[in-house]
Amino acid sequence: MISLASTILSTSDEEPAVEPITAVVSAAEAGGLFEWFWLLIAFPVFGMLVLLIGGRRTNAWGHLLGTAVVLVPFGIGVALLIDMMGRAEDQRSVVLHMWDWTIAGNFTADMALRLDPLSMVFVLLITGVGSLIHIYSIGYMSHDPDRRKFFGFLNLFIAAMLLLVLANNYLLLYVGWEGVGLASYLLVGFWQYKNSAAVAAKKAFVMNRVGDVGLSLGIMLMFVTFGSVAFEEVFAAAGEADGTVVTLIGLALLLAATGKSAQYPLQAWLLDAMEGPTPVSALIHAATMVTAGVYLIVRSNALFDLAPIALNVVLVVGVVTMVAGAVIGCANDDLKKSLAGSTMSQIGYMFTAAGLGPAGYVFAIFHLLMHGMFKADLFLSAGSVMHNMNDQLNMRRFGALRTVMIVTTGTFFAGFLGITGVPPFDSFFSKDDIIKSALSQNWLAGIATIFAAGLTAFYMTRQLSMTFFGKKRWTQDVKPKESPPVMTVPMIFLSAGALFGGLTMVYLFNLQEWLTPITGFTPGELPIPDWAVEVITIATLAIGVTLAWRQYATRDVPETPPVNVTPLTVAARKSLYADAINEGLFMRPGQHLTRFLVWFDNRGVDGIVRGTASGVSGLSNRLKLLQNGYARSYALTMVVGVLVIAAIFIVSRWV
Amino acid sequence: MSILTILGIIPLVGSVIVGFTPTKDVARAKIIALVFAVATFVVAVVAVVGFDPNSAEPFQYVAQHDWIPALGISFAVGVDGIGLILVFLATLLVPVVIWAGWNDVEEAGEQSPGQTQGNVRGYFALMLVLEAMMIGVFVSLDVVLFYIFFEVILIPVYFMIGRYGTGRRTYAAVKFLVYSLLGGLIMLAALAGLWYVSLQNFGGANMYFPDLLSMDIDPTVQGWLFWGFFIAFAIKAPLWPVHTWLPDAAGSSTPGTATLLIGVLDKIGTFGMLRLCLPLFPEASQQYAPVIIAISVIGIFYGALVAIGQSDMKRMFGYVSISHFGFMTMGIFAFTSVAQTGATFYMLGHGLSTAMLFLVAGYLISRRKSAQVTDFGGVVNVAPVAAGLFLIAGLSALALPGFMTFQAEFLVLVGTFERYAWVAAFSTLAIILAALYILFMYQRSMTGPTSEGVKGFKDLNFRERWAIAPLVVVLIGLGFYPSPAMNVINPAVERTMEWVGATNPPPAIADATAEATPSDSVEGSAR
Amino acid sequence: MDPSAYVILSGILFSIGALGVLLRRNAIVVFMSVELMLNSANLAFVAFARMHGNLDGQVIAFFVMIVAAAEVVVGLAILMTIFRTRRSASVDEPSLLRN
Amino acid sequence: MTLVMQAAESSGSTGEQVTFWICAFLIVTGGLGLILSRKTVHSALFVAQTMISLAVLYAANGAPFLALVQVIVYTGAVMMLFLFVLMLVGVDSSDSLIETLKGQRVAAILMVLGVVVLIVASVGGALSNSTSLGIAEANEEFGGNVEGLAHLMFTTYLLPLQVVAALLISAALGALVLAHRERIGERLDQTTLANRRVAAFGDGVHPGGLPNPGVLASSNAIGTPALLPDGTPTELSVPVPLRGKKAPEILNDPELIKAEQAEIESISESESAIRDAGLAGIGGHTDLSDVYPDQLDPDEAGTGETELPPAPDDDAKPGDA
Repeated sequence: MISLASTILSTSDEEPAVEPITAVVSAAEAGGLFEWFWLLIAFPVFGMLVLLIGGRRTNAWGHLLGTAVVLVPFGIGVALLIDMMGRAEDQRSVVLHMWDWTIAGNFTADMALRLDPLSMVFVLLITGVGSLIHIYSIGYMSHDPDRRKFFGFLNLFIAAMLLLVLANNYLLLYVGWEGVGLASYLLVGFWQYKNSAAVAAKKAFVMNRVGDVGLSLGIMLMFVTFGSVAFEEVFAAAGEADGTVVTLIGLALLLAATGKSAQYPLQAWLLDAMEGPTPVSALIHAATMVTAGVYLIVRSNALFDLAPIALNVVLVVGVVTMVAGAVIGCANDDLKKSLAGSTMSQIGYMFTAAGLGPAGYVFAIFHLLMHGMFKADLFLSAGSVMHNMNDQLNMRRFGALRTVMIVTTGTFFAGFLGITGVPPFDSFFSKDDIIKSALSQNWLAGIATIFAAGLTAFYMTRQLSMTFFGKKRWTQDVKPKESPPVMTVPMIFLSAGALFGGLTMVYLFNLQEWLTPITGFTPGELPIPDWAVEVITIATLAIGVTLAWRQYATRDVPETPPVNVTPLTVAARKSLYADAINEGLFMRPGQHLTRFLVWFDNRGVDGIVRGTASGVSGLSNRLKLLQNGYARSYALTMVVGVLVIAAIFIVSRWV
Repeated sequence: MSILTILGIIPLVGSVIVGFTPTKDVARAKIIALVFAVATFVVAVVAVVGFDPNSAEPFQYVAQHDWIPALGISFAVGVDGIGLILVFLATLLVPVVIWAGWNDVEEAGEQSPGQTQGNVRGYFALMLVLEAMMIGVFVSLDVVLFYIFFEVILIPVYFMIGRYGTGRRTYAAVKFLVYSLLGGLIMLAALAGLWYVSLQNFGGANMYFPDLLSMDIDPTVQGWLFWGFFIAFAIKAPLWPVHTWLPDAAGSSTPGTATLLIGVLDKIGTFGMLRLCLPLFPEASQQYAPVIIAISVIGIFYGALVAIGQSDMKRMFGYVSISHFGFMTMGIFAFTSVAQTGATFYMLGHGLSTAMLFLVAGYLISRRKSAQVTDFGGVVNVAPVAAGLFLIAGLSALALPGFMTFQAEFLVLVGTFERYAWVAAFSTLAIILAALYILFMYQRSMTGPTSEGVKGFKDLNFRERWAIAPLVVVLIGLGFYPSPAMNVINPAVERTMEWVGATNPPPAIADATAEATPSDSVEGSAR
Repeated sequence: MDPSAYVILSGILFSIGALGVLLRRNAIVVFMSVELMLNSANLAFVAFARMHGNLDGQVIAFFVMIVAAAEVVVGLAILMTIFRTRRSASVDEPSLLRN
Repeated sequence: MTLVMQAAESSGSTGEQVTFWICAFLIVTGGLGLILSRKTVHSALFVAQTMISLAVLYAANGAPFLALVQVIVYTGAVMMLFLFVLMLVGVDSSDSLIETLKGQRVAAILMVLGVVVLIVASVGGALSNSTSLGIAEANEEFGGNVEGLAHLMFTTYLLPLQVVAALLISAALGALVLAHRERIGERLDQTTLANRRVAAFGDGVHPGGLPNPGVLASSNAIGTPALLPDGTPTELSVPVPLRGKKAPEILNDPELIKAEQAEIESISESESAIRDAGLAGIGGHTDLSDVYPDQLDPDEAGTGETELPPAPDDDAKPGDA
C-alpha cells in the first residue's frame, strides 16, 4: 500500500507489477462449501417469494424472515472467505455451472456463478451492510403497514445484487443488473401514494435503461466479436480482437456503468431517488447498487486494459462527477440529497481510480468498500435524525441535535471522520491511494482529486454543523429523541467499520494482495514525494473544514436559504441544471415527437385508410345516382353503350 | 388419427355443446367451455411432452389425408418446434382467458349501454371455435389448408369484437375484417400462383408443404409470390404501416378477445413468414430482407412512441404490440439462427405478456368502467395485488431480464447485430422507450394519491388472481429456465435456416485469426 | 336503286324512334317510338332482301311485325294495369326501383 | 349531301326515286311529329303516317305482301289498339314537353346524333359501292311474292312460324289476363240496382240516365255537350274522358265554369254513390281518382302508395343484432 501508513512503516514502496490470473476452477473441483455457494442467492430469493406471495399472512414475522435470509448468506460468505483465503491464488476463482440457460443457435449463456476474490469482497459488503440495514429497517419501518413488503423488496434487491456480482457471464450479469434496477424502482417508489416518489422511481428506472442500452450493445459486440459472453472466454480472447471494437465495448460498458452509478451524464436520477425510505438510500443508493458500475468496469479490466481511449473516458467521467457531485453536496439543504451528491462524488473517485487502469482498479474497489461502510453509516444516521424529526430533511430546520441524539451524533461523526479522510480512518487510506495513483498517472486528475477532497471536507463539515451543532432551528411540532437500539446498534457497527475499516483492510486483511490476482496491478511513479502529497491533502482538508465550520457552526444559519449568492451556488442548488438540460434536450422534443406521431397515426396513416374507405363509399354513392329508377335514363345508358361499342368497332376497322 | 387432429376437434365439439346449452344456464355454458379448453390444453401438453426435439424428421405427428386430389390439396397436419410452441401458447391462453374473462361479456355490456347482454354462451362458443382455428393454422402442412384456416379465423373474431366488444366495436370489427380480407385476397392470388408453380414443377398440383420445399422457382416469380404472402402476413402481424386496425380492435374488444387476437392470432402473421415466406421463397426473402428490416425498425419506434402518447390503456397495448411485432419480423428477416430463435421465443413471450397486460387491465377497467389512464390513479393503495400484477405484466412487456421476454428481445437484437450491426444498435434504443411507456402509464394510473373514481376498488378475487398465475409462472420460469422451449425451437430454426440457405456470420475473432489481420471486424459484421 | 339510301333512311328512322324513347314520358308515345324503331329495322330488312335478291329478309320482317304486334298487345295491357293503379301513363312515375 | 347524290346517281328508275324521296320526307316528318306533338293522339296520327309511307316503300322494294301486312297489321290493328288505349287513358292527356331529368334531353340528342352519324358513316359508307341484285328474280321463282314468302315460311321458317304463332296466342291471353279485373263484391242484379237508385233518389240523385251528347246542339259529335231547354250546354252529357274539350264560351265565362264545377261535383258524388253501390268498372273516370281512393283492387292497392318496409339501418351490422 502506498498510503501514509505504509510510507512511514515500510522502507520501500517499490512494488512489482502484477498480471491478472484468469484461471478458474469448477465448483466440483473446489468442493466443500463452494458447491453450495448458490445458496447465497437462494436465501434472499426464498425470503422474497415467501414475503411477496404470502401476503398479509406473513406480516407478523415477515421482517424477521427477511433479515434472517440476509444474515445467513453473510455467514456463508464469511465461511467462504475463510475457505478461500486458505487456497492458492490461482485456485480462488470458482465457477459453479448450474444449468444451460439461454441457448439459441450459436449463442450460449449458462446459468453459471463465479466466486472469486473480487466478488467475494462484494458478497461480504452486500450481505454485511445489507444485514445491518435490514436490522435497522425493522425499527425504521416499524410504523409502516407495508413493512413486510418492504422487506420483500429488500430481499429481492439483495438477491439481484448478489446475482450481479456472482454472474459468470455478461448476460446473467445483465439479469442482476436489471434486477437491482427493479428493486431500486420498487423501493424508491415504495411510498407510491406520493406522486414525487412514483415519478422519482420512474425517472431512476428510465435513466438506468439508458445505461442498459450500453450494456446491451456491449454484450452484442462481445458476442459478434468473441462468439461468447462468458467472462473467461471474453477475457481470454480480448487480446486477439481489434482495438476499435474493444474500445467500443469499453465505451458501451461505461455507458451502462454511468447509468447505474449515477455518473455524468446519467446522474440526474440519484438525487430524486432520495424519495425512497432512508434504509433504501443507505443500502442501494449509497453502499451497493450504485457501485455496480465500478464493479462492471473493474470486472471487465481485461477489456479496458486494451482500450486506453475508453479508460480515459472513464477517467474524465469520474473526475467530472467527482467535482460536480461535491459541488452539489455543498449547496443542498436537504440532508439526504446532500449526502446523495456526496455519493456521486465518491463514486466519481472510484471511477477516477478505475480510469487509471491497472494502477487504480484495486483502489477503486478499496474506496468502494470503505464508502459502503461510511456512507451507509452516514445515511443511517441521517435516517435516525429524520425518523425523529417528523421526516424532515431540511438542514436549516435542524441544529443542536447533539444535545438530544448522542448516539446518532457519534455515529454521524464517525462517518464524517471516515469520509473526509482524517488519519487514520477509512478514507485516509483509500482516498490517498487514489490521489497518489492519479498524480502518478495524470497530474490534472490528481489535482482534481485533492480539490474534491477539500470539497468533501467542506460539505461534510457543513452537514455536521448544520445538523448537530449551532442553535436549535426546529419546527414547533418536533420533539427529537434518540432512536431505539434496533436502529442504533447497526449504526454503531457501521461506525466501527467507518472508523477502522481502512486500518483493517491495510494491516489485517491485505486487500491489495487479495485483489491483484483479479485486477492486475501496475505501480505508478509519483512526480513529488509521498509526504508532500499527504501534507497538501491534509492541508486542503483543513481548509475545507475550517471554512465550513466558520460559516455554519459559528454563525447563525438562516432558516430560509439566502438569495444573494454566487451563480455557482445557484447552479449547485439546482443540481447543476441537470433536470433542466434533460427536460430541454430530451423530454420536450420527445413529447412533441410523440404528440406529432399520435396525430400522424390518426390523421396520416389511419387517415389514408379511412380516406380510402370514404373514397370508395363516396364513389359508390355517386354511382348509385346512375341507378335513379328512370327507365329513360337507363335507355340513355344503353344508347351510350351501343354508341361506344359501335365506335370501337368502327375505329378498330379503320385502324 | 393424429393427436393434432384430436387437438383441433376437442374445442370444436366443446363449442357445439356450449352453443346448445340452454340460454338461461350461463354458468353451465362457461364451465363446459372451461372444461373443454382445459382438456385441449392437457392434450396439447401431451403433444409437447411427446415431441422429440432431436428427431431427424422436420415435422412430427404428421397425418395426411386426401381432400381434393384433383387440385392436389390434402388435409395434412404436423408440427415442428415453432408450430408446437404456438399451439402450446394458444391452448394455454384459451383456458386462461375463459377463466379470467368469466364475466367479460356482462361487464362489456355494462360499459357500453345498449349492448345486448344476452347470449353469453355465444361468446364462449366462439372462443372455442377460434381456438380450433388457431390450432388448425399452426398445424396445417398443406398450404391451402393453412389458407383456409387463415381466413375462416376471421369469422369468430369478427363476431367477438363486433358483438361482444365495447365502444366503437362495429367500426373496429369491420375495419379488422376489411383489412384482413384485403390481405387474404392478396394471399389468395399468391396462393393460386404457387399452385400453378407447383403444377409446373411436379407435373401435377401438390400443395403439401414439405414437398413444395423442393421446388425451383424463378426469382422474379418468387418475388411476386413472396410479396403476396408477405403482405397478408404483414397485415395480420401487423407491421407498420398497415397496423391501424390493431389499436381500434384492441380498444374495442373485451380483454379476452384482445388477448387472443393480439396474443395468438397476430402470431399467425409472423408464423406465416417463418413457415411459408422464408422456406418457399428463399431468394426473394433474402433479397427483400433489408426492406422488411427497415419497416420493422420503423414499426419498433413508431409503435413505442405512439404508445407513449396514448391515453386509452387497451389502445396503448395495441401500439406496444406493434413495436414488439417489429422486433419479431426483424428477428425473422435477420437470417441468423440466434435472431430467428429469438423471434420465435418472442412470439411465445409476447403472447403471454400481452395476455397478462390485457387481462389485468381488463380487471381494472371493469372496475372503473373506463379504459382511460386519466380515470385511474393510486390504485396501488386500494388494490395492491391488482397493481402488482399490472406492474409484473408491464415489466414483462418491457423485457425486464428474468422474464422470458428479455431473452427473446435480446436474442433478436444480438442476432440482428450479427448481420446489421447499426440497425440492431439503433433498435436497442427502443428499450428506453419501452421503459417509458410502461412506467409512465403505470405511474399515472397506479401510483400517486388515490383518485375519486378508484376509491372502493376491490382487490382481485380468487378467480382473477389464479387465472393470471400460470402466465406469471411461465413467463418467469422460462426466463430462468428456457431450455424446454429453446430445445424445441432451435432444431426448427436450424432447419428453416437450412431451407433458406442462410448461414450465421462467424464471430469476428474467428475471422481475425483466420485472416491474421484483426481489423474492421465491426464493419465486417455490419455488412 | 342503291340500297344505301334505304338503309340510311332506316337509320334515321331508328334514331328518331330512339329519341322518342329517350325524350317522351308518356308510355304510349314511348311504345309508338319503339314501333318506329322496329319498323325501321323492317325497312332495312326489306332493302337488304332486295339487295341480296332473296326473300329471307322479307320473312324476317314479317316475323318482326308479328312479334311487334304481340309486344304491343301485352305492353298496352300492362300499361292499362299500371294506369289503373297509378292514374298516370308517365314512364318516369314507376321509378320504384329507387330506394 | 354527297351520299344523297350518290344515291341519286346509282338509282334504278326515276319513279322509284320520286317515290323514295316523297316517302322518306313523310316518314321523317311523321317520326319527328311523333316526338314533338304534345298530344298523344297527334302522335298516333303521325305514326300512322309513317307506317303507311313505309308500306309504300315496301311495295316499291318488291314486297307487296309486307306492304299489305304493314297496312293491315300496323296501321289497321296496332294503331287502332293504340287509339283505344288512348281513349281509355284520356284522349286529352297531353304531356308537358319540359324535361324533368337533368341533362337527359341534351345527352339524348347528342347520343342519337352520334348514332346517326355512325350509321350513316359506316353502313352508308360500306354499302355505297355495292350493287343491288334486285328482288324480281326471287319473287318470280315461285310465281309471285306471296307464293315465295309462303314457300319460305312453310319450309325453312316453319319452326319460327309456329313459335311466333304460339307467341301471338300467349300475348293475347296475357293481355286478357292483365287487363282483367277481379270482382270484389258480389254480383248485383238489376233489382238491387234499381232499388238503390230509388233509394238514392230520396237523397236527391236523379235516377234516370244522363243526357246524351249532342242533343239539340249544332253538332252531334260525341264531345259536344247537349243543350238544356234553356239553351245552355250541359257538361253532364259529355263522357267523362272527353270532358277536357269545352266549348269556348264555357271556358271564357267564369260564372259558367263555377256552375259547371258544382255540377260535376254533384255528379261525382252521385257517381260515387253508384260506385259504392257496386257499379264498378264503368271505366275511364280519370279525374275521379281521388274521389275513389278505395276502389282499387285489393291486390293492386298498396303496391304504389303504401310505404315500403323501412330500409334496413345502415349501421345495422351483424354485431348489433
